[in-house]
Amino acid sequence: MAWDRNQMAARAAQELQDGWYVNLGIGIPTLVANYIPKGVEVTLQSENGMLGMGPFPFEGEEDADLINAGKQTVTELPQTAFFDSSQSFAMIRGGKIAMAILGAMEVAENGDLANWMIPGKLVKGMGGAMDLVAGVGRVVVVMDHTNKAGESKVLKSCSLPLTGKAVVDRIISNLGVLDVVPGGLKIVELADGVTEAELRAATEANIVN
Amino acid sequence: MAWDRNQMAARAAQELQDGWYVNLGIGIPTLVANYIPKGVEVTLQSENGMLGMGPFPFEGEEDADLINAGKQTVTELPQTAFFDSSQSFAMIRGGKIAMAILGAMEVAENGDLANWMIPGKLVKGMGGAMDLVAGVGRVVVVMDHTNKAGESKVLKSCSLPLTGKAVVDRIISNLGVLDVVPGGLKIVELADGVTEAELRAATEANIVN
Amino acid sequence: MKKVFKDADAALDGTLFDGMLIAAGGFGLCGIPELLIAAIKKAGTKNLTVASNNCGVDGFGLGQLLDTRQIKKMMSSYVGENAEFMRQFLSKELEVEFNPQGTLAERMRAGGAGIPGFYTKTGVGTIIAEGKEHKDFNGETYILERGIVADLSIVKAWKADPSGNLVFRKTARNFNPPAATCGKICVAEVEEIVPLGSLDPDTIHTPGIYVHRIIQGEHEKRIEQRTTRKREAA
Amino acid sequence: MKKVFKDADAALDGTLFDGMLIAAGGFGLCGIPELLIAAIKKAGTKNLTVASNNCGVDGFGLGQLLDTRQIKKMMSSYVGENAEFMRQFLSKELEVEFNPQGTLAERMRAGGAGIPGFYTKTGVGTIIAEGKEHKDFNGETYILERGIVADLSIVKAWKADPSGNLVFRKTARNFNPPAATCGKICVAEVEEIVPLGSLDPDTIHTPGIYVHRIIQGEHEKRIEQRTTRKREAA
Repeated sequence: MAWDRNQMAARAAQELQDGWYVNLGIGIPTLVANYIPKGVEVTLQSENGMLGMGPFPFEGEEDADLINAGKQTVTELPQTAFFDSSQSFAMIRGGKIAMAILGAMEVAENGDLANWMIPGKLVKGMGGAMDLVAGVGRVVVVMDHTNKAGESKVLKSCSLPLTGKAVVDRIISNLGVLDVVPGGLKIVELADGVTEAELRAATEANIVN
Repeated sequence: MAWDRNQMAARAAQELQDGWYVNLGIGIPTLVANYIPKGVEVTLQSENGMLGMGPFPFEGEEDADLINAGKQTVTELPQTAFFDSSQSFAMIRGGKIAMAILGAMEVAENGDLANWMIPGKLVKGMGGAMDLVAGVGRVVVVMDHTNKAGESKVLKSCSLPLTGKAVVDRIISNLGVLDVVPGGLKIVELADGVTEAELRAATEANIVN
Repeated sequence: MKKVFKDADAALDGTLFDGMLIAAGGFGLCGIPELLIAAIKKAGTKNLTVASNNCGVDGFGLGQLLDTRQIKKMMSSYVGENAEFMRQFLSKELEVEFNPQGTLAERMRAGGAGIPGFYTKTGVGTIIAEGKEHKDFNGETYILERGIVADLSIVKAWKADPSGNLVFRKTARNFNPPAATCGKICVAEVEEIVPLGSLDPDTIHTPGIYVHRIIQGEHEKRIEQRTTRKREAA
Repeated sequence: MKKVFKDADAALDGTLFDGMLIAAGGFGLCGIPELLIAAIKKAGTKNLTVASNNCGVDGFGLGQLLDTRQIKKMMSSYVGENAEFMRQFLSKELEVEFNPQGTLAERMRAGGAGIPGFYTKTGVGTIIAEGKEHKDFNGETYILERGIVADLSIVKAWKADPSGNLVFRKTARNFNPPAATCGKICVAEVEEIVPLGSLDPDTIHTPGIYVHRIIQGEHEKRIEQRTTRKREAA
């Protein structure tokens, strides 16, 4: 037993606080928008140049001029504002976004994050990920705890090229929730039906008490 | 005989070319707008955040939200665009303004310009003058050739704190027009009724042939 | 997420402390946050450093905070439309850091954009460059200027919606957008708060993310230099 | 001062040369200068370096200039929605300089704003920082990034007036305004040229000073990821 994609997204949504401006990455982080708690008002930023991102359009109402950072058609909301990409990253770099929720290939116990390239494989680029992890107030990573080979993705140090150094604050994986603290990671929560032993066994990084 | 303020402004207006974006300083440079040649379309920039500055408003039509860099009420034109001050100086610093026409206290033969402070006297600040002389394509100075004591303001080197180093391209004074060239100043034109000897006598800077 | 406050005193509550750095929008008396300045006067906060292009006039705008001796230092490009300013400046009671106007605007924009320093040609070879790092790019010399991050930004806009999106009017925009970005907290005063959804999202000058508190109020909007022309007879 | 040209070929006439640096607006296929890209293909200009967030798709947008091998180097943040791109990239026929997206946008803005270099935290401790100057500000480390000045900017806007003032629509704004500022010459293609005076001067995104030539044309405006939701039954 462990959390599935939707449960991870739902758990990540608990991180959100009322009034926050938030950037959600591609993949599981996108699903977080479906689980924003009642009474919590969150404004989603899309780094191509939009605050107040709404849901996908109804069929037939797609607008080629209205897309998100994943290039998907979206809609606007009553509070929406559009701006150019230099302004968009000015607010990201300037610390105006309270939180980014992102996927990861690897996270290290010191908060290093790798999520953009695998040497020798197809490199498509970092997009806005390096700017986000360098600039936003809090970085939460949502990912599977292990790769398809069963190897830990929560490491003593990343083997892949970094997206950012010491940037991750919290990891939400299928096995539970861990915080980056001095000396390593601290278990905050175990996923449903996961034991601490299981989580520790799947984690290469140092876990502190 | 020499040029008066309006004749200097009219001569400075001859510097303007069709399609140019231009910034006019306070004083005589402001008068240049009255002498723009027919068929020459020039767009005036006001560094507080306006392109396409129009004339003063009719009495009773002043708008507190519509002023120029001299804090005078002005009007807009059909091509007017407003922007913020960081954008305004981005275009100045970025070399998008073809020419600035400015007043001066002193100009040196290497193009140094002093027009913002007299040590020991009231210092009000440089406003946008340093940005303009550093950024615009061409700097034309319009000023009296000598001060009230009859001393030359066109010097070997400036005695006053500089606004910009080696920034002036052309001087239009009551006595004539001089260009900053390698080695000193070159006489381009004499004002009506002014002899070259008179101009030379009023000029401390080296004049080259 | 309640950004709308009932008045300037309420909107500034908890944001003020002695010795703080405040960035203020406005150019001359155009687009200045009149109501917030008056409320800071009332609050009596002392030893302020104020980054603002100008410092108001006697008894209006930031000039009011000179009368009460609340300002320790100005970061400005042009000052002294103001007898009390000049008295304090000449007697060295008031410290002034002169910044070229574009450098000041860019320093605010940079501070808000997470840029701690940038290079500019402005001021090279002048007293402004003294003590600053010089660096050559492509054979030309530039100086390093620093981003400004203020404890508080106070700005004045034309309209806001309740989410803090701001729209400015004509040249009253001036320093307000860069100032809004560089404050850890930004309070905006506006002429009208309009319902959510009534601003065109393509025409918002300052997105709500920058604006933490908003008030609506009456503005005097004093004109500093009333210049006019005569209508030609018909 | 005639800025309006009859078509893309005419608007680019005299601006193109082999080995030049072109800055292009657009994000994905949204807000890309379709017509100008097609005209550059037709012109056959070679050895181009193109600064653009992405590189189109096979046969559309900048992807067209890959088919003809006109591009030598891309400066981008995200590429490879495009089989031909990947083929050329992997075979080292095409050079790619990866830039973090915000760094790329800011480099364009800086180049247009007379700022040859600025410091950013983005990329510190990653391969992006290798070989770049590092500098500490207030105890944190930043890297120096350079402004981009392009030989030519190509952008796509929604509306223009004949003086070159541009208005963009929704997220099609993206990289277009910073790209417009960083070109020595900027050519804009728009959906509609409106009469002078019909744009509200408070709502202009790119003032005409940045824009040297304009064309009006039909745009395909292809959608890259058509995502929708179903209407709930009433």
